[in-house]
Amino acid sequence: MDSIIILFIAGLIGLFAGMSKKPVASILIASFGLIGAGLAAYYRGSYTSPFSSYAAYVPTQGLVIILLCAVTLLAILAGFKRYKSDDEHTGDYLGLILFSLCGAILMAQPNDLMLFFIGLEILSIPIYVLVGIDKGSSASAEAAVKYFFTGSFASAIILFGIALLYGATGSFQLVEIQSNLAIGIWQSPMAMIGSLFLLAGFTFKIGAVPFHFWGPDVYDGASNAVLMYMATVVKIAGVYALVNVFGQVFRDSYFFWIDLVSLLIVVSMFYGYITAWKQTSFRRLIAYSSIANAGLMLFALADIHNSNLFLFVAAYALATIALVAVNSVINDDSDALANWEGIAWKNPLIGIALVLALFSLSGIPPLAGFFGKFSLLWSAVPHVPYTAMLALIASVIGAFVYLRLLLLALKKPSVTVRIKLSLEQIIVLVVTSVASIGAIYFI
Amino acid sequence: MALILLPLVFSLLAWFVPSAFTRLFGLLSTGITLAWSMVAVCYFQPEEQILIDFGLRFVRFSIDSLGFTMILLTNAVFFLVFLSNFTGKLVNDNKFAALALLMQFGLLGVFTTNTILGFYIFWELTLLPIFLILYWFGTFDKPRALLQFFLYTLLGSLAMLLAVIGLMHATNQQTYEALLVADINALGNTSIWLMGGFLFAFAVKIPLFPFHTWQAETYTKAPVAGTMLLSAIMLKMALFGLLKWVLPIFDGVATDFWRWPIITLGLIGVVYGAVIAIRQSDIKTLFAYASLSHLGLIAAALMLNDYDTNQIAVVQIVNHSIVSIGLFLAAGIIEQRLGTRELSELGGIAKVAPRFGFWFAVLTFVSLSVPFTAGFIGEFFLIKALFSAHALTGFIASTTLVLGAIYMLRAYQAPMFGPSKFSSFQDLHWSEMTVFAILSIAAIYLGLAPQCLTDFVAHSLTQPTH
Amino acid sequence: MQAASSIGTSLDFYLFVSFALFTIGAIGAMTRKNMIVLLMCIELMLNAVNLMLVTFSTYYNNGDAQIFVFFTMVVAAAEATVGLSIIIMAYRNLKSIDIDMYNKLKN
Amino acid sequence: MAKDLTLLLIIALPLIGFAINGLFGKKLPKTIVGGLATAVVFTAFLLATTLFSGLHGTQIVKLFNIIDFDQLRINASFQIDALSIWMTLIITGIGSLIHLFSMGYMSHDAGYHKFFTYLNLFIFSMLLLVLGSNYFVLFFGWEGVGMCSYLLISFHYNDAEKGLANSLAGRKAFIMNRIGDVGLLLALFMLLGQFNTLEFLQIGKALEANPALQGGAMFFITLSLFIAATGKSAQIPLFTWLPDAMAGPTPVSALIHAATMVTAGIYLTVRSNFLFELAPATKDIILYVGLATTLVAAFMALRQNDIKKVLAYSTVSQLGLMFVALGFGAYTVALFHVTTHAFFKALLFLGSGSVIHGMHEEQDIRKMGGLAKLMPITHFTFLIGTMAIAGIPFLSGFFSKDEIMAQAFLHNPVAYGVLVIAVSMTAIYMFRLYFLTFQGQFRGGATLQSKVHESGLSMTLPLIALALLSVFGGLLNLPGLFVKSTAHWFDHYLSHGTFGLAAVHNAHLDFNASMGLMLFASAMAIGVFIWAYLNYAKKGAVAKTDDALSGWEQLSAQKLYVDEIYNALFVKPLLAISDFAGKVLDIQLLRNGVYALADGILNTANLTRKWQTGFLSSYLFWMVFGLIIFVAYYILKLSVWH
Repeated sequence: MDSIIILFIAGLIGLFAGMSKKPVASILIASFGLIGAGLAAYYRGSYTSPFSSYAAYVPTQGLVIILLCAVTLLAILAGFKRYKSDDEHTGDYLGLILFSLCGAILMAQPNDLMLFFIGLEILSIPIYVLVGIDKGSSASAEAAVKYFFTGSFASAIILFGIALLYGATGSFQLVEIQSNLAIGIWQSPMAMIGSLFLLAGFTFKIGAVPFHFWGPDVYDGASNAVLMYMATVVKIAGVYALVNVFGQVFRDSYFFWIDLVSLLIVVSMFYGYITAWKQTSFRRLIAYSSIANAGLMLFALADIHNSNLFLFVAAYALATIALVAVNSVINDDSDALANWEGIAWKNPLIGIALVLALFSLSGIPPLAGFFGKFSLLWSAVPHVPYTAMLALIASVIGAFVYLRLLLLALKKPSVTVRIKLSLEQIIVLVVTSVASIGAIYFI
Repeated sequence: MALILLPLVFSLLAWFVPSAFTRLFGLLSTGITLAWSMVAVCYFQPEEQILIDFGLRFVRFSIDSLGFTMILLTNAVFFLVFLSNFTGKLVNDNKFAALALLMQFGLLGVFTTNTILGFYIFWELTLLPIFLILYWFGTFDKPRALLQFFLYTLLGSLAMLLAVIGLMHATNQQTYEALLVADINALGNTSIWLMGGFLFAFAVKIPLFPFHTWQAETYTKAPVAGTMLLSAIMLKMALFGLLKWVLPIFDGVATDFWRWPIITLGLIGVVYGAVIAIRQSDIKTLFAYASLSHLGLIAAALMLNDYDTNQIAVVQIVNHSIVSIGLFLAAGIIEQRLGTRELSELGGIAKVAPRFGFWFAVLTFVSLSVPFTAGFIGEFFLIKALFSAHALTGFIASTTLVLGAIYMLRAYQAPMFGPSKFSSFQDLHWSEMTVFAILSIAAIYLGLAPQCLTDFVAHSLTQPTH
Repeated sequence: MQAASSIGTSLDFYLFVSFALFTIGAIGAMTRKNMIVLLMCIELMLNAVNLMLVTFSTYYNNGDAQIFVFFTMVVAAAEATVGLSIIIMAYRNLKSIDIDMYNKLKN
Repeated sequence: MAKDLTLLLIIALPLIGFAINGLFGKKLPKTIVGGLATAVVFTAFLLATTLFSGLHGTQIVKLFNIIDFDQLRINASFQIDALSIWMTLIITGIGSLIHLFSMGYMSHDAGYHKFFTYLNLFIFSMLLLVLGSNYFVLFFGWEGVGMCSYLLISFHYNDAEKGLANSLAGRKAFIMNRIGDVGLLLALFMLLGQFNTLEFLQIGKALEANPALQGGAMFFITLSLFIAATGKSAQIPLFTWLPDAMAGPTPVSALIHAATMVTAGIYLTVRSNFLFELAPATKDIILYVGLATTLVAAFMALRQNDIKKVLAYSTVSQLGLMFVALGFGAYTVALFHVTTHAFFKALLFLGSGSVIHGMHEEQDIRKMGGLAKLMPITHFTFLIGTMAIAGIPFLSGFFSKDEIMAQAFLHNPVAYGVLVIAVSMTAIYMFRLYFLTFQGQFRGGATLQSKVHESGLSMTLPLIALALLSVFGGLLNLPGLFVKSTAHWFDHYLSHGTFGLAAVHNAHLDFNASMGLMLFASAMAIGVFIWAYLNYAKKGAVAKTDDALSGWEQLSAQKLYVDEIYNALFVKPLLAISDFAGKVLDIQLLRNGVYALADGILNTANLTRKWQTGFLSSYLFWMVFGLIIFVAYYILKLSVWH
């Protein structure tokens, strides 16, 4: 709860600080806000919070909040160059991001569908704006339109699902719903279809097949700075919400929906990776890879009792941010993969960060990506062995995609022009690299 | 302990070494590691077992005599690789040094880890550096072949990952000792599937017959050092895994199920590789197929999982490392001096470079497994084991003697004998000569007294129950 | 969860209506090209859900569903504002509010 | 000196020579190199004689064990008995003579020290072969001599015009030997399977213990042993390498391809006599193969014009003769012929070497003639050798051959008939060779004639020594009818000193029969001699040019086209298969198959990305479609459950 408050206040201040046309000031405020929120989440319970009375409504598990804050921090740092470029909007960027982060935290671990829905909307609406924030470009406009309509359509679906569940159980409290379902009501059509509609909504949020369509276009239209936030925080929040809701509420109907989930996993992974192969635009490639990774995240549902999700999402988020950060270093609007040729040679840090990020995404030990994948599969394999098998085959295709990108970046150019990195970019790349190796700690 | 971490430290240092000193650095670092391990082995009782524990959850180390053998082999191989490329420009690149040393670390991990997951992690860890080495220093015109190599092996290792997870779930154990005593046969068909996962990974790595398609192309286009690393030590990971982990653990239902399929594939590889090698025009490709043939034999014999045969198999493993370093070094020398590997364009080198001619000849005979060389002992007993398993398998395996003679003699005579096609051929550099000498001595020593090695490793090989 | 008799057997009727509205909204969203109409369709879907919620809340006669409805309305309003502004921005760029004009980003 | 020490010294000496020459040969002066090489072998010979004199019974000398498993133990150990010592004597004795000869012969060669290094290595391996007390050590030597023979055949590999041919000949020899080795390998495996040991004595004892072991197993074992023998001893079907092996320097041909290595097959058979005795079927096979070989080779020799080729084919033919004897189970007889053959064939080869040396590397007899006056010693010794092999009475060849004929006469009249033909052919081509080379007019042209000279002492001495041996070699095993006391000394020596041979008793003919055979044989030999004299010396007939040949002559000159047939049957198909497997199967099918699979998977991207149409309405439609799928799934589940 405190984290949310801190973030909200920081967001407000940032919003107004933005008017002073001093980007550095607002980024500092935002950063402090994020760090503060993280600390608050970390020391939660060790001090008496003024808002402790609300804690019952917003039970926030520290780790996820810290992850969300950290990822957001990296995202805004990496995107700072972009914010600076039009300084009358810096404040808006940061403010909106922080606000939507509040929503993310709110929705990540709901215990009440009502709050969950509100969190969802708080998360989404600012992003609609962020996607369309540069008013000049038609791509941005199109992305915003598509995201907005599909998004609100999805929230209508979720809402419908919530309503059905309410109809079946007569409550929005997850605990009550669960206890009601536990006595067999989950077999009533309303509950079942309701759960499925809810699942559909989540699938949309994390962008897995068949509700993935917004992904590529929106990622493509949005700017790198926004993409970094969108591709990571939204997914993390969504998948955590999904795991918590299904883990708590629908664990009795596990055998009812698990097959569907496996289906979604397999289809998403194959579709995502295969389609990524033919992409010529970097952001679209990231989009499709994120579809596949969304499929992988769904493995968290296979074992509802202990879903080792954290490592995987963290690894995924860090690697993605590293990649997009590098892409924003290249910084041209055509966003063609061709620009990646030989980029690793233009700056050793970029090279190292890329190698680590891409190998991590393809799940090669001893990098974070491997341990994430391993811990996911570790709990999943006993329940859905064949899905796991197919997923691994798919991830070979994925490795194909990432390695192609890597080879492109490693190709030795005839003439190398050094790229200068700004401070915050260096920070981001260093942090991501160190983190992807540091995962060894979890062995 | 530092034995294992040493290469890692060196590989990190290597990034900061100025390229003028890189070659010396590489030589020194590998030399130090080798010396250290040699000293260590002197203080090492074959029957003892050193346990090393960092308090990590999934990775622990334990060095037994087999592990020590492989450590020595690894360090020796890396030292020789650096030494043999001393004149090449490759070792002047500190990227290469760093990656190679990192790979050495990974290999040492594979050979010493005590947990099944650790085995997998280090197994994969070696893949990363070799991939970069091949990409940066190889002559892959289009990334396709390289990707094929990488993804083929990746597919294999992912199958292994699945098997590892399955195994850990099925037995609730992860350490070697615990897995040994765990009752795998109770799992029935599951155990067959699990072993299948491992075997697939190994079959790609060794490689066995239908999964070898990456080999020839990769070997041919890789830099000589890379080829040496691949064939001399990296493929041995698979044989080691078979010998140390899979066969003892899955001894019983699963092994009985897979025995004949694998032996069949191995023998197909033996004949197939040899037959193809006969007509190869590129000397490196030829050696690649030869290696396919040799390793098929070892794999097939290992599947018998017979106590004595396993000991001999270790001899043959070492021997194959010796041979492959030597032969690929020879190929590399020819390529470096003359810029071509086509047998048809070569000839009469022995006349202008007598020393090279002599040492190449020695290595050729070692690989022909003539008497007084390790290969003679190895092949004799491996084929004997296959023969006693079934007369036909023994017969098929023994054809490698004839076929081997055909392609090896061609590979030697075509470039070395006949009218000289080249006016000048710079004879061996001292470093290359040292390498050849070391290799030959090792091969002959093992050929005369294999007992010392077999006795040494015998302690860590488990007597099969059946 | 005791069933209140006030609404009784006609529960199915209300539910049917809201299902129908939801479906109509969905179909409209799929078929219509005009963004404004699209927005209205989605609002229609939301309101269908609202109707359903209210129905259930009277069925279980507890109030939190009705509170939820208020929240939904607020959300719907917020979405509408954002949506309309986005539409205007889009119109500035492409001089059209026919969504089929917006297919530059694909494959 | 203790026996075992002596034995080890015998084996070690050549090795030492090899080591020294190999390491420092390049620095040392030639005389020292050659002298050392010769000295070590000769010393070994002397040591061997001491062993020979003090020989009684069988003694095993164990050095160390190569492999020591709980099931299986294999030692590097050696065996002193009549057979092994006798072979040692031949090897070292003739070996030292040939070393001596080489000192002169190779004096102008660049690879002088290398040559002697290889030669010593060969002696070492050969000693291992004959002295080993088990099949494993024997196999060591067996492979070793094969390697040395390869090295020495392709000795002049960088010769300008013949270099490639030489190396190819070496390769052919090595590969064909390897085929035989596979046979030996399999035999060893089967023996291990049967007896779980490779020691000659233990196997023999085991067989004595239960003779029940004979039958199928024995047949296969002995058969594979015989296959090995055909490889080394150049019998049908693996004999074609020996003529090509003449590409090597002449002393090599004398030492390896006449006197010692090629008789390894006979040694192997004699050594395993106790096995062969249990497999009559194999013995018959040996008999017929031997007959065929001796006949075919003799026929091929008739119209060869290369002096060394003639001798090569005659060697093959003589080896065939020995195998005939083995086929009859007359092991001692065969070994007797091995001995005498070693004498006179070494003599002939060295003689031809001397001729070639004198003729400045000219080998074609059509360019020779009338050398008798130019190189008298060579001529005289060569004549003796010719007479010995042709079976002129009271020379060594006469007796040894006669023994074999007698065996044939006893057991198998048909075989006897064939042998008569073969032997007469031998006489014919040998005398043809002799007369064309040494009598008549010199056909090499005046310039060459002026340069022809008699060889130096180091070359003539061995010739003389060998000549003496081939004259008196027959005394070793005189038939019973001359002097009763020393009659069949060699038979007794061997059969009492070698395991298993005592059991094998080979019958002797009665007085009249043997007398008749001898008279017939000698008459035949002399008749041939006279015919050849009249034909070549008096009429001065010369060898026709190749195109003038016709009918059978063509066949003989072209070696019955065996090489061509083998080419068509084995070599070409193998290469074709290799090409097919390499190009089509491996690359087209497997590798490109993998690529095609990968591409197939990845190219589906072209389809899947079409799904992303870019139209919002389609996206919404697919979302609804997804919902419908979900609902359908729900219905499906229900139907599954109920």
